[in-house]
Amino acid sequence: MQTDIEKAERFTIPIGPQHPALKEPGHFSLTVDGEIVTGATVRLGYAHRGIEKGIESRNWVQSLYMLERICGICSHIHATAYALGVEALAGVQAPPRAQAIRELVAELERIHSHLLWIGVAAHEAGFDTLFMYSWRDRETVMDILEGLTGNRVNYSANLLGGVKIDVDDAQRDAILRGLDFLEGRTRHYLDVVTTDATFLQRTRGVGIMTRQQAELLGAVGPTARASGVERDVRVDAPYAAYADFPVNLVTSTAGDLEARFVVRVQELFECYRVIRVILDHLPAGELTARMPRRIKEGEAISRVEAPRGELFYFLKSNGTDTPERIKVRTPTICNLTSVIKLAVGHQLADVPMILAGIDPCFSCNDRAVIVRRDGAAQGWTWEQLRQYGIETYARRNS
Amino acid sequence: MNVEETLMTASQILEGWAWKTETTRPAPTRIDATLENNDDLVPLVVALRVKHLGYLSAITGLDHGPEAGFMEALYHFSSGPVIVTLRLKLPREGAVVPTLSDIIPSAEPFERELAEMFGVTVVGLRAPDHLYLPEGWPEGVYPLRKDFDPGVLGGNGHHAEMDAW
Amino acid sequence: MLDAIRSILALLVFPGGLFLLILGLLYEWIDRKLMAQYQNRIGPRWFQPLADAFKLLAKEEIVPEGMNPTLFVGLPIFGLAGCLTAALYVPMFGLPPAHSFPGDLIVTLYLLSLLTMCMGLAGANGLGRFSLVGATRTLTQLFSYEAPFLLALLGPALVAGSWQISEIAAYATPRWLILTQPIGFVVAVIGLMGKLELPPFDAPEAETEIVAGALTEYSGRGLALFRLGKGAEMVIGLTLIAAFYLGGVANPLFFLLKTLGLLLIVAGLQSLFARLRIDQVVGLWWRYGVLLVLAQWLITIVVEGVA
Amino acid sequence: MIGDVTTSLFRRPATELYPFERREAPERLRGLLAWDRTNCTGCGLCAKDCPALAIQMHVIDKAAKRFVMSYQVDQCTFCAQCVHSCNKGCLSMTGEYELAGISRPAFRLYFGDPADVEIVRSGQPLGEEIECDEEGNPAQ
Repeated sequence: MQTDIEKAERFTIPIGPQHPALKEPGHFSLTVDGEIVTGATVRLGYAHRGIEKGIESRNWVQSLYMLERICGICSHIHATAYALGVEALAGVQAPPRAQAIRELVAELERIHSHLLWIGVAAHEAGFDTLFMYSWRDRETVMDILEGLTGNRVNYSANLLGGVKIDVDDAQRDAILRGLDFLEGRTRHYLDVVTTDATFLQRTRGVGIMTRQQAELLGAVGPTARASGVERDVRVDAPYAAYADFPVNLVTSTAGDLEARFVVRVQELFECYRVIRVILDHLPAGELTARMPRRIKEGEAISRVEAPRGELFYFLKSNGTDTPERIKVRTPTICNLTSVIKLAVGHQLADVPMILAGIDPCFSCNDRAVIVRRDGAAQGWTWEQLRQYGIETYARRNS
Repeated sequence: MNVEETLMTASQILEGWAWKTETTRPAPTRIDATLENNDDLVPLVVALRVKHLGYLSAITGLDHGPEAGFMEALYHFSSGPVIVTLRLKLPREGAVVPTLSDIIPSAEPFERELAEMFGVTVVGLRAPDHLYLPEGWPEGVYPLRKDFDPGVLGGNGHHAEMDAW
Repeated sequence: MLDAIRSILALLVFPGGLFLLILGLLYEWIDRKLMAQYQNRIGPRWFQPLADAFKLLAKEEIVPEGMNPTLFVGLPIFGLAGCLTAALYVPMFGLPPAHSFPGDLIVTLYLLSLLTMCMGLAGANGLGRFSLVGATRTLTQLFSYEAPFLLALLGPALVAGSWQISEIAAYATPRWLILTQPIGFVVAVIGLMGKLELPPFDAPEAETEIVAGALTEYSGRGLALFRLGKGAEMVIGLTLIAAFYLGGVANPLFFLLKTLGLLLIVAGLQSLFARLRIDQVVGLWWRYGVLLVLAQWLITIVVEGVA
Repeated sequence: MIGDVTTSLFRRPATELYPFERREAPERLRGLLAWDRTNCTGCGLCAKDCPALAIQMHVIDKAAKRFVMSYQVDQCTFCAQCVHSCNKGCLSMTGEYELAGISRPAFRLYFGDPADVEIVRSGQPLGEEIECDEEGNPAQ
């Protein structure tokens, strides 16, 4: 029960939907007492694009590209999850070389994602130099991906039943060269995030999530692994070529922001290792298997490990060339629950860091519904806005 | 627990206990269990938790359309490679499910999504307001149902405008 | 009559006024360019700060609801005026100060703080949450670095035996006090960074938490004036430290060399550290800053006594 | 970090001043679409699979193999699905990537015989669409 005075004294700081700390729109409402956060709520949906609904009017092939565009950073992993699911539905197995290339691109993408995250998190901590350096080095892996797949962001490496691209010797050399450079830089970043005094002040002991909390709150991916939860789909339920080219689990028990940095940076080393193994033992053979245009009736579940954690796809086919229902559960929605709980009791200054610590991806989250911005459902039409502008100025000038 | 043991425990819980379920095995590592009585959901989930059988991966809403006349809510629990799916059959009008968020806090966003996208009332949800849909979204319009008509939103489609340009 | 004209010229053209504003913009550009270079970027072109200032001056100024309009318009002017007045007592561009009287060091430092005070008040003058939090932080930070910074600049005054800037500068000209008072120099440089709210002391305007801090609600002219004031403050601060610790700024060449050298160090420090939280800033200054300066004083006094 | 920062002081910035400095596009870059109509059967699989609906296949005369392909550049997502959907190898992606423009009509490209393109542009009635099997061979 709150008295009126208590209500009046509550000071609410809105973070988002437009806020420099958020590169994507989400709305967090923080109640603060001085600099200490006493409550937090979240509201999503500012980046809804109606993808799940949109799939219902596209064929299986077109859906691949629609789903790939759920997220700009982990585009390949979305396409992989979908392609694996459709292949399971159709009873088609992609050739081993294709599976290995899928894993290769997925790990390159993970490098890209983690380097990007280091930069974003450093920026939230006000450490712009680290931000600039890590994004500069990220260019290397983006160049690799561009050379390999032909595009820098939405790689479109997947086809239903295989992959589009092959790895030849020139590509192999380019990747290995890039990895050598990145490995040296990553060692440097590991050094920075574990020894830089000002940075540690912002990360060590901040936002601690214990193992029990992580399990209870349903955290996934590096966020959970930094709290000692041994959960990684690549290890638990190997998909694509992960059974042939396994990765090692990276965990930490500290559970604070520093641990989340360390886990992600050490995962980078794991990426470099497994990419080198794949390149050395790439299976020979075809790149694609034949895929029917109509997928037989059935349901399939496809789980993969995106850079941010477990990505869950549920697919249902009704025997036509159009999916009946595709459900996408992205890792960020699991981790966001943890942020809300963790923020309470911290300094306001730590909230952007804690938020960044889970590597949130709002466009991943928001995907389910058609909302036209010019519709009556939300916002104004251009004409209304123009009219409003005219009236406002007329009022002011009179 | 290895895969075999997990599957065994799961079938025991689903088939051998007090509730009635209909289980199928759509894939080697998957168990689908359709609950005959939706009130069994909470005790069944508690049983799964007690036996440490996985974590809640997702809740899928599934509308079978006006002809079939029913919807489904699918609760996916993952444990290693094993996925146990609890299926609830729901009517298209007045569907009610109990909340899991008291047992599993992470169920909250999934349940809110289920509620606003399919019009399923989740009893006991602490924050039943919209998570994704905008303020002022029309009452009783559930976008992921098969018979959803985007026209109710009154959008005039900006494509016509763009083509003129 | 002639005297009055000279005074007005001094205030409006040189060393205060126009000259200082342009020099401030120039130094702001150099600082940004150096930061960019340290971060392996290209950085802005030379006229960027000037273009920003012109753009802001030309823009409509929006007075948000709930603000006191007089204060809203008056505070930036007041702050900038403080900065320009402070320039009169400083050996700007290697030339002797336009005005000078015993104890003008204290007056100059307080005139400089006026800008920060005005920014804090400007943030507190309104309902914007980000500005309020920013204002609290600005003023908190002011009270934490002010004492050590002042004490660090009084170190040279102590050995010079005067609190008059021109006399201290004259005393320090052949002597590089950085050699005898290294701790004081370090505290003064870092104190200046705190005063200018440069990283890692930019918690009051931490964009990832509170958008632009106290100045969030400002647009147009007010923002331009505050930014010009910041630039002027930077030039004056650098001049003071160069004059006191780096062997004086007896001619324009030395002035440029020494202040730019200092700026190189300041930019380097900016790019080296992550932002400190406001509680960490306060802790840093009161726990270490003040103690270090006092230790420096003790050493100076003892050495002076022995000599 | 100190080492990094000081060496950066003497290094060339990593940023490139496009368009003054142009990087060479990688060999596999997926740029503007190109159509080679010698083998085209007009099956329209490319149009069917295009996720962005950027391709339309206009059949003018089935027997004489007179086809026009229209391609909306600003809708294309450069995913290269059409290249892989085409069983006859008619489509390829070029390295042309500087595609910005200021008017929408300029983004509509027609591939085909100039006389046929004129027919499509003028909006004259066209021949019927071709029914084909999954291989892209016209059904008999």
